[in-house]
Amino acid sequence: MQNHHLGSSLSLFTGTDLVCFRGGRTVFAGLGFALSPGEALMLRGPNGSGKSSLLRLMAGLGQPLEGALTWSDESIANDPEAHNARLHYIGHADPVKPVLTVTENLRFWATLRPGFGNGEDAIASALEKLGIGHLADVPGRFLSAGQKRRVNLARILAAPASLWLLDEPQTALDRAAEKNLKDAIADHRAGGGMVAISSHAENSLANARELDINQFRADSP
Amino acid sequence: MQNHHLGSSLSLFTGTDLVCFRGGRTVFAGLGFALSPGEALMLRGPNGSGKSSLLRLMAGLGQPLEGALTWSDESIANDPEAHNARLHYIGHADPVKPVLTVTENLRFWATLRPGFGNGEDAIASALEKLGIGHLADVPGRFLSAGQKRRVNLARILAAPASLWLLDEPQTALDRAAEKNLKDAIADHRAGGGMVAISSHAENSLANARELDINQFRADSP
Amino acid sequence: MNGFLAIVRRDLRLAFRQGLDSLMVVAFFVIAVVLFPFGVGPQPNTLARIAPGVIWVAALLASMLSLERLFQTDYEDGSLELLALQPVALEITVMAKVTVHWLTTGLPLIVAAPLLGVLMNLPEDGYMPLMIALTLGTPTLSLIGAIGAALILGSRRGGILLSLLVLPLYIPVLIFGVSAVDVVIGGFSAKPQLLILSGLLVGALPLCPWAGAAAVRQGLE
Amino acid sequence: MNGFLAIVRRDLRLAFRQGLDSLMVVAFFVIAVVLFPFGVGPQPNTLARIAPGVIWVAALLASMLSLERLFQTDYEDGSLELLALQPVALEITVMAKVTVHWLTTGLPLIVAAPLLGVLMNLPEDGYMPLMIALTLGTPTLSLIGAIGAALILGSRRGGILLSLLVLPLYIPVLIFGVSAVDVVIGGFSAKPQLLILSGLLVGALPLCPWAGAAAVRQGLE
Amino acid sequence: MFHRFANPARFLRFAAVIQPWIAGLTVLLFAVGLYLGLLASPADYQQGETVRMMYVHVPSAWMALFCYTGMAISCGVALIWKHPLADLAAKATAPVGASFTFLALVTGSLWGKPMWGAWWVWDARLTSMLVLFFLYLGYMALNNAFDDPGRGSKASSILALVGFVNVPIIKFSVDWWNTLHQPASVVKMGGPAIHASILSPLLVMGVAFTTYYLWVLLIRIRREVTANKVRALQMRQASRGEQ
Ligand code: HEM
Ligand SMILES: Nc1ncnc2c1ncn2[C@@H]1O[C@H](COP(=O)(O)OP(=O)(O)OP(=O)(O)O)[C@@H](O)[C@H]1O
Ligand SMILES: Nc1ncnc2c1ncn2[C@@H]1O[C@H](COP(=O)(O)OP(=O)(O)OP(=O)(O)O)[C@@H](O)[C@H]1O
Ligand SMILES: [Mg+2]
Ligand SMILES: [Mg+2]
Repeated sequence: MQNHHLGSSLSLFTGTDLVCFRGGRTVFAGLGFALSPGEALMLRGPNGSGKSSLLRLMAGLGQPLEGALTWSDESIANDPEAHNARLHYIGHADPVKPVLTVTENLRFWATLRPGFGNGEDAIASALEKLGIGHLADVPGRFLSAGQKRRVNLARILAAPASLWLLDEPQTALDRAAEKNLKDAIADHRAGGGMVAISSHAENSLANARELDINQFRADSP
Repeated sequence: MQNHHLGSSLSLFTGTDLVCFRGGRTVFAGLGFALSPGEALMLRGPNGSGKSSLLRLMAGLGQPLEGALTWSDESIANDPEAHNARLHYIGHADPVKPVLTVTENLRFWATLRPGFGNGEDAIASALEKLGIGHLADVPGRFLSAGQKRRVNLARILAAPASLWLLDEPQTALDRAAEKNLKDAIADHRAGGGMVAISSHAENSLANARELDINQFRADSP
Repeated sequence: MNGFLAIVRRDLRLAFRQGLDSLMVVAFFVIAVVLFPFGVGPQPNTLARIAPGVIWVAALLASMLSLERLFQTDYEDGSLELLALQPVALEITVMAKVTVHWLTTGLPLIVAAPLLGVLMNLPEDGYMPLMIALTLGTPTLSLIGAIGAALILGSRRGGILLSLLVLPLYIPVLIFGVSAVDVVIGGFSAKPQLLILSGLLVGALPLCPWAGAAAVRQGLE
Repeated sequence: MNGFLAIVRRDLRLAFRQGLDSLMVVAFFVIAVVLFPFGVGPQPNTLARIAPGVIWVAALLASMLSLERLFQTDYEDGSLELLALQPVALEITVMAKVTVHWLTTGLPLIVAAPLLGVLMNLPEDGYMPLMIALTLGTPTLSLIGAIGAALILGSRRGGILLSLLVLPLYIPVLIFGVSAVDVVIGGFSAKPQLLILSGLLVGALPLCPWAGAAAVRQGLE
Repeated sequence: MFHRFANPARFLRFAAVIQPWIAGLTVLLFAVGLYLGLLASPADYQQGETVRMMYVHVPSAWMALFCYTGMAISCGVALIWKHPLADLAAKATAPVGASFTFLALVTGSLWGKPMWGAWWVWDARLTSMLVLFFLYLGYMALNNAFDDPGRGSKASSILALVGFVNVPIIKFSVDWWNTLHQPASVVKMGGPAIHASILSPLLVMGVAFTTYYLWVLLIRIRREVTANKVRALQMRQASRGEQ
């Protein structure tokens, strides 16, 4: 049970002995992970096991009841804004404003990131990479579920960040888009980026570490 | 293009020459389908092609711009309540009230159906079939995304209806629950039921007819 | 009738489980009335002069504010879509929801009104006609409000849009409701005013569920 | 500062694209004030007597009603979560939203107030202090309201709960706002009242974004 | 020391022991206080028998303020140190405090009719007391407004802290604005300024109200702890059988 999966001390982003308390119950306890540049972590577990909850802790949305999350050996809670600057998060919802065009939506999020400047090209190429270049000037309200998801994914391609936290990112995607996503993740890792991803899909990413959250259930019989 | 897929005139539920207009554009045109007892129709197509829109038309939520939907050769718009009595619809959302227990949630929906009477057994066995018998007395607010989806699926097992319209029903389900769903569909078809289902998954149902909506794009280049 | 009772029972159960719903409406009613002495100054005779008007305006606002959620929560979690797909006429569903709204807000307002009369120095003769007028007027408010609540479904703005739709339609009830109290305080009979209030109610009773159902239907398309 | 401006620019653009937002607030303001002559009767001197109070109460209600959506839409579509995960302090984000709220509702209310003064027979001396008091008071309303709007995120009830939280805290602004007008009409100087209103604003300016950010943070957990 | 009773189980044991004692004490104090107040003390030469309203009004007004202060402190502790009992204490205090506030308002206005000739006047003390009542209601409504009870207690804690600005306003309203209401004569700088024959029943009633509050608090916390256990059971049920 107290299987910490501690990586080498070279790991950049680590969690130790995490306890997650949510909705009045302990979801998991004693959970640990470690991520180094270029690595991917796949979160596995049945419905309600706490995949989404773990990703939110990693993002700093909420604090663990116990345990520590560190980046280069410093707690991420010490400087939340610095942590924010180095991560991208994809949750269950797709924040696409219906009255803004796809480009306007992306531009807003990109201008909040450090070192974005005037990267119109970055936006256009992110859209191309996800196969929605033709939607650039379409207002968000005309998009279907899968198209919105693609816009949300384009957001994280438009401005760089070293840690990607993806919660079931392939939801609503068709097969072409799923392929695009896989390619983008591979590119990101090749450039030294890190990914933590939750998924129910059978197939995995290449060379990904797997973390079965069910092992850390607090109330397992 | 004007490929109507018209089934035999014995088909119970048919659509002919359907045109769907949504969000200011024609999503598909000239679409037709036919379903006979025991049959399944898989809707295929990339994101934004109109799978959800077609299922909503089949349910009677909205009218097609042109074309006819008929049940035993009578238009479904003639008697919407009769149409409602013979269908079950699963959309993107899971209507589970947080303050009611799972059984209370299901019982409410079941009492609105004709011929339900006092089918407490039907509810219990529906829960069992989806592997959530242990949740019967748990309030909805304690459920995770996947558990809510299972409750929603149990709803359509608790009171019979001959036509199931399922919009990406496997969303958020883990593999065990996906298996339960497949079994339930097979049972339903064996009893003479019909299913129309949209899905991005690669594998299909046994002996299902496939309908590629992308063929009917109105603005295809 | 069966469907009507099932929906009424469910909605009442929801209201009681969520607790305090009616209490909150009454609290708003009291706060809104109490704001006036702050605004107008505490001279007892000014207060007495405007008491019936202020109490009625506060009742209007309280009823309106609570209307916003009449269909909203069911709309958001997909229940409303599903209710429209049951073999129960949508008019009946709307009527059931209006009934529950009146039971959980109109009735408590009537009970709380005498207390506010004390706070506002209402002359003694005024209590009786105030109560009768509220009893006849508040159901009309719930009925009219249901149309507004259905019209705003899916719009990006809630309360404020609703108020624009509904308040102008409330004005007749306000005028005759206040005048019923004023004439009795002035020493006359309020019979004509109360007859008109009854007339408004009888007129709204068949019209509003019908219009409300039409509005819900277009909101779901 | 960069982040602040980017958010202000986006929210203003959203407000203008969605159109009519400010117009609706003004319309509510007018309707709420107009209800009173119906309720109280049109005698000019009664109206003049209660004019400042009624105008202020209507301004409070208009500001409160529009507050409900301050964070709500961003919360629902996941934007708020994402805003909290940007390298911009959440206090700044809250301050930006409050600024836009004031620009789109407080400012139009101030512009519309003289018109309502005419409708309500406000004595001529009252216009000047009314405008100044509104200018000092409405930003405080937006600031205080932001806390309430953040606290109700994810709750089962919207407007009515918000009103219960926020209206009691609005009372000081109301008291001194009205009294500023009344004393000038009575022939005295409104300096003390206006000083207190400024004091409230200066106190709220640092406190409210901070408390609002804390409330948003716990709402996202 | 601080964490000695943090463990709900230990707290329950402790509460079970002292609850009967507190109950007995409360009954005793009320008996003495009411005897002194209603029978043994003189009527006021100005106000006559109506002065006896004071023995209910003043302690309940004190308790209204005391409960809110206690609630705000608990909320602060709950937010900063995430102390589970602090949350329960705040939640259990709110309805009690609201009832005391309501009692103070009702007895005050019953007293006001003979004294000021009106049930209700809009002066600073009465008004800010009414605002306090609304704050209690707001706290309870917010606490209840969420599907997830943890969310409710956090949100309402923030509200309770923001609303605390009202407490000093109530306390000092009589000094800052000239109002109809009596200025402080018991709890003030330089000692009490009223006669002992009135003061002693008043103080006994004050203590009686306080022990009554503690009694109710214990009952409510115990019930809340039990409810949490039930909830945890349901929760465990929700996550069972998913291996
Ligand atoms: C609804 C109306 C009233 C309200 C809301 C109210 C409120 C309060 C409050 C909050 C206190 C506690 C103040 C503190 O702890 O410093 C208090 C104390 C007191 N009230 Fe009232 N009051 C009301 C009516 C009256 C009336 C009509 C009288 C009698 C003329 C009265 C006499 C007193 C006295 C003698 C005290 C004790 C003051 C002291 O020694 O500290 N009150 N009241
Ligand atoms: N919004 C919420 N409020 C309170 N508790 C929640 C909430 N969401 C989830 N929980 C609790 O946390 C547990 C873990 O939920 P989480 O969403 O992290 O699971 P998951 O592994 O992502 O499941 P799924 O595969 O269904 O998405 C749930 O079992 C539930 O008890
Ligand atoms: N709520 C809506 N309002 C207006 N137009 C819409 C709405 N939803 C979808 N559309 C339009 O209808 C088209 C078809 O959307 P639909 O949701 O039916 O696609 P889908 O095949 O279900 O896609 P997905 O695989 O992404 O779920 C979209 O391309 C869009 O233009
Ligand atoms: Mg999840
Ligand atoms: Mg779809």
